[in-house]
Amino acid sequence: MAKTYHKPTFIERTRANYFSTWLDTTLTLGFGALVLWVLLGLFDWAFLNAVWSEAEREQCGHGSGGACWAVIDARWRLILFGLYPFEEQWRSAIACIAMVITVALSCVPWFWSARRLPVLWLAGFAIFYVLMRGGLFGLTPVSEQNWGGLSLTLFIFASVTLIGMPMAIVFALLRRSHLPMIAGTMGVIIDMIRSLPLLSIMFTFAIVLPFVLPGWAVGDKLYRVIVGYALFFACYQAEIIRGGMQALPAGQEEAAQALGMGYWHRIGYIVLPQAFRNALPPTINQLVITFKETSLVVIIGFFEVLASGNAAYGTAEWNFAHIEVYCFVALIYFTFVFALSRYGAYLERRLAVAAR
Amino acid sequence: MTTQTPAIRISDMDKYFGTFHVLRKINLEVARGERIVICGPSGSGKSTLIRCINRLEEYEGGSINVLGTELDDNIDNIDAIRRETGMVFQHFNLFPHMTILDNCTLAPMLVRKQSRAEAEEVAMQYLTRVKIPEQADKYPGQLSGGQQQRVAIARALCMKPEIMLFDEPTSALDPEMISEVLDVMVGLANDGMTMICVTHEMGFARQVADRVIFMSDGEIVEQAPPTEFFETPKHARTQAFLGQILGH
Amino acid sequence: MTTQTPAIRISDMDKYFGTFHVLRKINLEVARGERIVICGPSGSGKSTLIRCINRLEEYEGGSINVLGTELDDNIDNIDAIRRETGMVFQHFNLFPHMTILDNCTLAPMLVRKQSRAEAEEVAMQYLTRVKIPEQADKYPGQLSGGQQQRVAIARALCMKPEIMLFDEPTSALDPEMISEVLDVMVGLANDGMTMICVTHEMGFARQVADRVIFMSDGEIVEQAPPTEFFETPKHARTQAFLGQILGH
Amino acid sequence: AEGRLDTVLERGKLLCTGHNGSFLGFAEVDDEGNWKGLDIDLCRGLAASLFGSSEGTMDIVPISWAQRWPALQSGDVDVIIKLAGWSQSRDAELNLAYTQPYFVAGFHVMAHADLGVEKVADLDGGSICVSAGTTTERFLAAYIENLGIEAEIIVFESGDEVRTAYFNRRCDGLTLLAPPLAAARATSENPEEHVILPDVIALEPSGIIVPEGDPKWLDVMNWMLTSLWFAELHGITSENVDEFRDNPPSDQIGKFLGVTPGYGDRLGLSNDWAYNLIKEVGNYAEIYDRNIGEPYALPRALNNLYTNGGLFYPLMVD
Amino acid sequence: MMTLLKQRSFRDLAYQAGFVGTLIAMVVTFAVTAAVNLDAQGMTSGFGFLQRSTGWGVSFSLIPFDTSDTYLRVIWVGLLNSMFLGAISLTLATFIGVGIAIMRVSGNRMAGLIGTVYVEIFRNLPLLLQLFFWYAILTSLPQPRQAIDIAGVAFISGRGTYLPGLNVTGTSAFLCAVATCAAIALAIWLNTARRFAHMSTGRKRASRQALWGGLVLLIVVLMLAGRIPETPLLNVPYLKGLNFRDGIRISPELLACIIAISIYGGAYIGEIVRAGFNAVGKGQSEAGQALGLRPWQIFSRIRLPLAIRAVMPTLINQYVWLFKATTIGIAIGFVDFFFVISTSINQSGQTLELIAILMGGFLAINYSMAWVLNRVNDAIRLKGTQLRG
Ligand SMILES: Nc1ncnc2c1ncn2[C@@H]1O[C@H](COP(=O)(O)OP(=O)(O)OP(=O)(O)O)[C@@H](O)[C@H]1O
Ligand SMILES: Nc1ncnc2c1ncn2[C@@H]1O[C@H](COP(=O)(O)OP(=O)(O)OP(=O)(O)O)[C@@H](O)[C@H]1O
Ligand SMILES: [Mg+2]
Ligand SMILES: [Mg+2]
Repeated sequence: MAKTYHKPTFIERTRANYFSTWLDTTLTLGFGALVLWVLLGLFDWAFLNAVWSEAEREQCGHGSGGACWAVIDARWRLILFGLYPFEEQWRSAIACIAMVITVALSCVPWFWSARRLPVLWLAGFAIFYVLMRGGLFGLTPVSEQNWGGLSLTLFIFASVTLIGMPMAIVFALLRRSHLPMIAGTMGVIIDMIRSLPLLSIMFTFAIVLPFVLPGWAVGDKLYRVIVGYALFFACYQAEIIRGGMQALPAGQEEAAQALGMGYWHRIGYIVLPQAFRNALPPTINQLVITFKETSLVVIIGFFEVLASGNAAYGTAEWNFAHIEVYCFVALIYFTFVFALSRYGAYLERRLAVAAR
Repeated sequence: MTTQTPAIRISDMDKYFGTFHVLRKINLEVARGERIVICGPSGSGKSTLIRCINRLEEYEGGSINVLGTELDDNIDNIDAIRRETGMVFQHFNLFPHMTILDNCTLAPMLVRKQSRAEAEEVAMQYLTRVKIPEQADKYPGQLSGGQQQRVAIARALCMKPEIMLFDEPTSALDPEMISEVLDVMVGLANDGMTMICVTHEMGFARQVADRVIFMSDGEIVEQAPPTEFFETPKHARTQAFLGQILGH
Repeated sequence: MTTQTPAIRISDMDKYFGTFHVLRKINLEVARGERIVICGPSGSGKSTLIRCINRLEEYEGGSINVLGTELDDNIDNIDAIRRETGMVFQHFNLFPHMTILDNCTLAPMLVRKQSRAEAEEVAMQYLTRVKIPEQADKYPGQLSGGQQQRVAIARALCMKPEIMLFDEPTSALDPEMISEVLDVMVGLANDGMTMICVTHEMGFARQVADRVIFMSDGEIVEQAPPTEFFETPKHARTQAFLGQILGH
Repeated sequence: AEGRLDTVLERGKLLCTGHNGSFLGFAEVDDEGNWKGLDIDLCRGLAASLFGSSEGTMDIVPISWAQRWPALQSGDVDVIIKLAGWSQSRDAELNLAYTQPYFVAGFHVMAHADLGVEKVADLDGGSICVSAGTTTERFLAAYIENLGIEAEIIVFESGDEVRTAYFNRRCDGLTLLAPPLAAARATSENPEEHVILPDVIALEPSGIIVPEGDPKWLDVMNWMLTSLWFAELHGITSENVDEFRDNPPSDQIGKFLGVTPGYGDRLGLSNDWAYNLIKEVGNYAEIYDRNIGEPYALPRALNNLYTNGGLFYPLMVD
Repeated sequence: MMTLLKQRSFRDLAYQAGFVGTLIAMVVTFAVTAAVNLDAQGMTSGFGFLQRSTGWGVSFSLIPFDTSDTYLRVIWVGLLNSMFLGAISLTLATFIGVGIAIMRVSGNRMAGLIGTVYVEIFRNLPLLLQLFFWYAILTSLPQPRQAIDIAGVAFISGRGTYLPGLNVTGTSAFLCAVATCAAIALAIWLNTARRFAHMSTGRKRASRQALWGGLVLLIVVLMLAGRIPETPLLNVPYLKGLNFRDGIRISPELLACIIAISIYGGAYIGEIVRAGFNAVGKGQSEAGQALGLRPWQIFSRIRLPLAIRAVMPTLINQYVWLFKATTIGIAIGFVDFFFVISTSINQSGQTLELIAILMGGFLAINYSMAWVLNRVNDAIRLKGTQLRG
C-alpha cells in the first residue's frame, strides 16, 4: 500500500479531527447538541423574553419566562459604584478605567522592565487614589469606607497582587534558604497561613488586629484587609514560585556565580525570570482565584461588586430579581477572569515558542 | 596580586560528598600563563576539582590560593576570585531567557560596572573571535550545539578573566563541530591565558598543553608534559587508560 | 513471517515535518542478520529514519515493510512490529520513577505476559551482560551517564527483539565507557541479530558493519561495505565529511 | 477613660452601623447609593440629635452580623442599631448594654397553601427554612420541640437564598421575622398561594446597643427613642415641628423642643436636640410608615404606642 | 571585628538569629498589646461557653445531636461534616480533574475542545453561583409525594435522595467502613510491594481470596453485633406526612455541595495535571511505544505517574485551598464547620474565641493534609539528580 502525499483540505481536516471514528462523531454531535440546547435556552431567557427597561418593571416575572433586566437598568450604578457618592461617581468610573488600563498595559511586554513597571503602577495607583479619595484639586474627599463596586474590587485585586508578589518572592527565597532555621521557620509560617480560610484571615486583620497592634500601626480597615489578603496570597504564590525555581537546573545559578555575580543579581536576572516562566499556569490559576475571592470582603462590610449586587435587589421593588443581579455580577467577574485566563494561555504559547 | 605568585596553588585539599571522599589530598600548582589538561575516567573527580577552584563546591581540608588570594570563608575573597576566573561548563548553562548578546554583556555590566555600549563592544569582539557575530540577537535555544558552546566561551571571556576553566568543552558535539571549538581554544592558548581544561581530546592536549594531569579515584595519579605523558606514562593506571583511548 | 522476507524493506518513503521535507524517496533493504551503520552530518535525518521504522513517526509517502508486515495505519500491524523491534534512544529515555530492574521487566511482563520471576531472571542476565548487575535496585537518576546508556540497551534486549535500532548509543560517554558499550554491541552482532546503528564511531563501523550508509539532507547519498566506504568514497559530500571526521 | 459621647462630639462624626448588602426595611440602599431604612433613620436621628443635622456628621459603616460586637468594642462603630434582639447571654456575657426595645417583631411561619396546613403543628415531618443571623433558629427549634413534632430545619446564610429555597419548594415552611416575611409574600408571583400561619414562634424585642459601663451614652439612646414616641404621642411631626416650636402648646413641649432650656443640658447635648431630631427624621410613626408600613404593607401591631394597643411608651419628659 | 563580619559561618548564624528573633519579638509585642487593649475594653475572653447547650439543632450530622447538646459538640459535628464533604469532593474533583487533563492532552480535537470549554466555564464562574445553580436543579426535582420511585425502596425527590439502609448502630457502620478501607489498602500493598513480588501466582490468588472473604465475614459479624434491637434489619424509606421516613437520606444541600465543589475543583486540578503532562518529555512515552506497550499501559504506568510527580507541590496547594471551599456550604444551609462557627458566633456572640476555633480547626485539618501529602511527595520523588532531557 503505497501512499502519496498531499496537503489536507479544510473539510478533510475537520473530518479527521472531529468525525474520524464513530466515537468522535458521537462526541461531536452530542456536545454540539448540548451546547446548542444550552445556548438556545439562555438566549430565550436572556434576550427573547426579557424585560429591558425600568419603566416596564410591571411586566417582570408574570409568566413571561424571561429575564428582568429592568433591575439592572434601575440599579446598575449601585452595582458598579457601590456607596460612592452619587454625584461623584464619574470619578469612580475614571479610576476604574485607569486601573484597567494599568493592568492591561502591564500585560504588554514593552513594560516588563525593572524601571517601567514600577513607574506604570505608581502612576496608576496615584491616579486611582487621588480620584477616589479626593481632597486634592478641589475634589471632595470620600473616605475608603464609601468606596465600592467594581473600582473597589479592582483596587483590592491590584494592590493584593502588587504587595503580595514581592512578598511571595521573599517568602520563596527564605524558604529555600540554605540556613536551616530560616527555611524551617518560613516553611511552617507558609504552611500555616495557607491552611487558614481567607475569610478568617480577613476577619482577623479587620477586626482583631486593632486590639493587637499598637495604636500608630492600626491604619484604615481597608488597608489592613488588603495587607492580610496580600499575606495570604503571598503564601500560596511563594509555593508556586518555589516550584518554578526547583524546576530550574542548578547550572543556571552556578553559571552566574562563576561569572562573579552577587546574590541579588543572580536572583533578579537569572533565577526569577526563569522561575516565573516555569510557574506561569499555576500563577494564572492563583490570580483567577485571587480576583474572585475579593468578593469575601463583603464579610467585613465592604461594598465590592457582589455586596452591592446584594444591595441592588435588597429593596421592596426589586426583591424578586436576584437571579438577574447575580447573572450580571457573574458576567462582570467572568469578563475579567476570562480575559486573565486567555492572556495566560497566550503567554504560555508565547513563552513556549521562545523557550525553544 | 603580584605576578610572582602562581595563578593557582592547591595544597592537601580534601573534599567529601557526605561520607564519600571525592578528592584526596590534592596538590597542584599552576603558574601564570600555564595551560593544563586534566583527563581521567568518569567519576574520578575532574569536574569537582575545577569547581572547587572557583568555589562552586566547598572543600573540607587543605587550602586553595588563587592569584595570591586565599580561598577561605571570607565572602570578599570568594567574590574577588570569581571575578578573575572564567568557567565554561560541560552543559554550557547559557541563560535561555536572554539573547546571546545579553548573555555576554550581563556580567560585565553588573560586576565590572561597564556601560552598555562598552560591554557590547567587547562582547561583539569576542563573538567575532569565536566566529558567530551574526547570531548576537538570537536566543540560545535557536543555536546549534556547537554555536552554544562557543557562546559559553565568549561569555566567560567577556569578563576578561585571568584564569579560564573548561569542563569537557566538546563533550556534546558532533565530529564536525568539535574541531571548530578546539580551534578557538588554541587561539586563546596562544594569547597566553592561564587555562585548565578537562578534556579527552588527546589531539588538543598534545598540541596545546604545557602539562597533562591524570586523575583517578579522586587522586592525581600522574602529571607530566604531553610528550612524556603520552609516550612514557609511568603509572599502570595511566597506561591502561591511554591504552583504551588510543586503542579503539 | 517467513525467513525468506527481508527484515526491513523501505521503498520510496517520504517524510515531512509540516512543509519541511525531511526524508526524500528513501529506498533501503536490510536482510535478516545484517548489520547496518548510518552516519551523516547533524540534521540529515538519521534519527528520523530509524524512528519511522518502528512508527514513532508517521510517514507521508511510499511504504515500509518490517519482517513481512506492512507498516500502515493498521494498529495491529504497528503493535506487532513494535513488539519485534527494540530501540535504544539517543537520550536513553529511561523511566525515572522505576528502578533499573523495573525498567527492564515492565515491558516483558505487560507485553510478553511473562511472570515477574521469569522477567527478572532475563533482566538480570542482560544487566550482567552490560556489566551493571549491582545497580539493579537503583533509580536511573542515581547512575552515571554511561551506566544509564547500558541500562537502555539492556531494557531493549529484554524484549528479545528480532531487530535492534540504535541511535548514537555512545554519544554521551567517556572514552573508557565507549569501548565497553561497543563491546556489548559487537557481542550482539555476533549472535546474528539484525541491527541498525546510527553512530560516528568509525572504528565500530569498520569492525562490525556489513554496510555503511551515508545520509545528507534527507537522502541516502552513498551505501557501501565499510572498507569500500572508508577507502574509496564515491560522492563528494561523503569525502568532505570523512575528511573532517578522520582529520582532527 | 472619657465616655463615648465626648469622643463622638469631639470627632464631629457619628459612626453608625449599616449592613453588608441589604436588610429589607431596616437597611437598604436606594438607586443613588444612599442608605435608607428604619435602622438607618435612627442613625440619622442620632446624628441630628448630637450635631444638629446628619448632613456630613454621620458615617454608615457597613458591617456583617458576625462583625457587630467586635466592631463596637474596637471602636469601628459607636453604636449598634441593627435590629439585634435582647437576650440574656448577650446582655450579661458580652458586656453590652441595651436600650429599651424600639422594634418588637414576631417570628411567623409561611407555608404553601396547597399543603393545607393551618398551624405549625401541621408541618409535622416537613421541612422549615430559616435564615441565619438572628436568634430565629433557636426559637424555632424550641417551638417545634414543644409541639412534639418532627421537622427538618434548614438554615441559610442569606435572606434571598432562604426565600428561593422556599419558593422552589425545598421547604414546606419559611420562618422569618414578620416584616421580611410579609415582603416575601407580597413580592411573590402569586401571594394567594402562600399562607402566613398565625403561630408566633417567638417575640424578639430589639434595642439599640452600646458598650457596657457608659451610662451617659446609653442615656442619649434611651432619650432619643423616648423623644420619637413623645413626638408621636403629641402629634409633632417633621412637618409641623416648626409650628410647635414657635407656639409650644404646653410648657413640657416647649422644653422638649428646646424653647426653654433643660432637656439637652442634662444629657450633655444642645437644648434643641429633640427639635433637630424630629426635624430630620420625624416621629416614630413617620419613620415606621416610611420604611416598613408603606413599602411592605405591614401593620404596626405591637410596634404601636400603648395608646393604640401597642407596646411603646415614652419615658417622662420633664 | 571586620573580618568576623565577613566570615560566612558567622553571618549565617547572625542572619538566623536575627530572623527568628524578629519573629519572636513581633509575636510578643502582639500578645502584650492585645492583653493591654482587651483589658482596657473590659473584654473577657474565655471558652466557658463551649460547655453550654446550644438550643438549636442541625439538619445534617454524622453523630447524634440534639438541641440540648453543647457548643463543643456542635463544633465537632461541623468539623466531621466538613471532613466528610471534603473527603468526598476532593476525591471526585481529583478524578474529574485527571479526566479533563487527559481529554485536553489526548490529541483528540473534540475531547480537547470539551475540556477547554469545561475549564473556562467552571474555573471562571464564581463557585457560589455554581452552587446555587446545582442546588436549584436538585430542589426542583419532584416533591416527595410525586417522588421518582425506584423499585419501591429508593426514592429521588426535591427533598433528597432516599436509599434503603440497615438498622445498625453508627459505631458498627463506622467500623465496617474502616475495615473496608484497610482491606483495600492491604490489597494494593499485596499487589505492589516488593516483598511479595516473588510469591507464586497461586499463593497470591489464595491470599487475595482470604483477604476479601475475611472482610465479608467481618462485616457480617459487625452488622449483626451492632443491630438495633426490635427493628427489621433492612430499613426501607417510606412516605409519611410531608416527607419520607427512615432509610439513608442524602440531602440536596450535601449533594449540591459535593457536585459544585468537585466540578469546580476538577477544573483547577485539571489545569494543574495538564501542566504536569506537558512537563513530562515525550521521550518516556516513545520509549514505552518502542517497547510495544499499549496506549493505556503507557498512560497508567508512565505518563500519569510522572505527571503527578511533576506537579505534586502545586497539587498540594490546590487541595489545601479546595478543602477550604467547603465553607461555601453555608450559603445553602449545609451544616459544615464554618456554618456552625458562624451560627455559634451569632448565638453566643463569642466572636473572637470562635474565630480562633475556626482557624484552629482548619489549621489542624489542612496542615495535617499538607503534611501527609508532602511526605507522599517525598516518598515518590524521583531519585537522584543525574537525569537528562
Ligand atoms: N552532588 C553529589 N553528591 C554525591 N556524589 C557526587 C555529587 N557530584 C558528584 N558526585 C560523585 O563524585 C564523583 C566525582 O564526580 P565528578 O563529576 O567530579 O566526576 P568527573 O571526573 O567529572 O566525571 P565525568 O568525566 O563523568 O564528568 C563521582 O563518583 C560522582 O558520582
Ligand atoms: N519534530 C520536528 N519538527 C520539525 N522539524 C524537525 C522535527 N524533528 C526533527 N526535525 C528536523 O528534521 C531534520 C532531521 O532531524 P534528525 O533528528 O533526524 O537529524 P539527525 O540526522 O538525527 O541529526 P543528529 O546527528 O543531530 O541527531 C533536522 O533538520 C531537524 O531540525
Ligand atoms: Mg565531569
Ligand atoms: Mg539524531
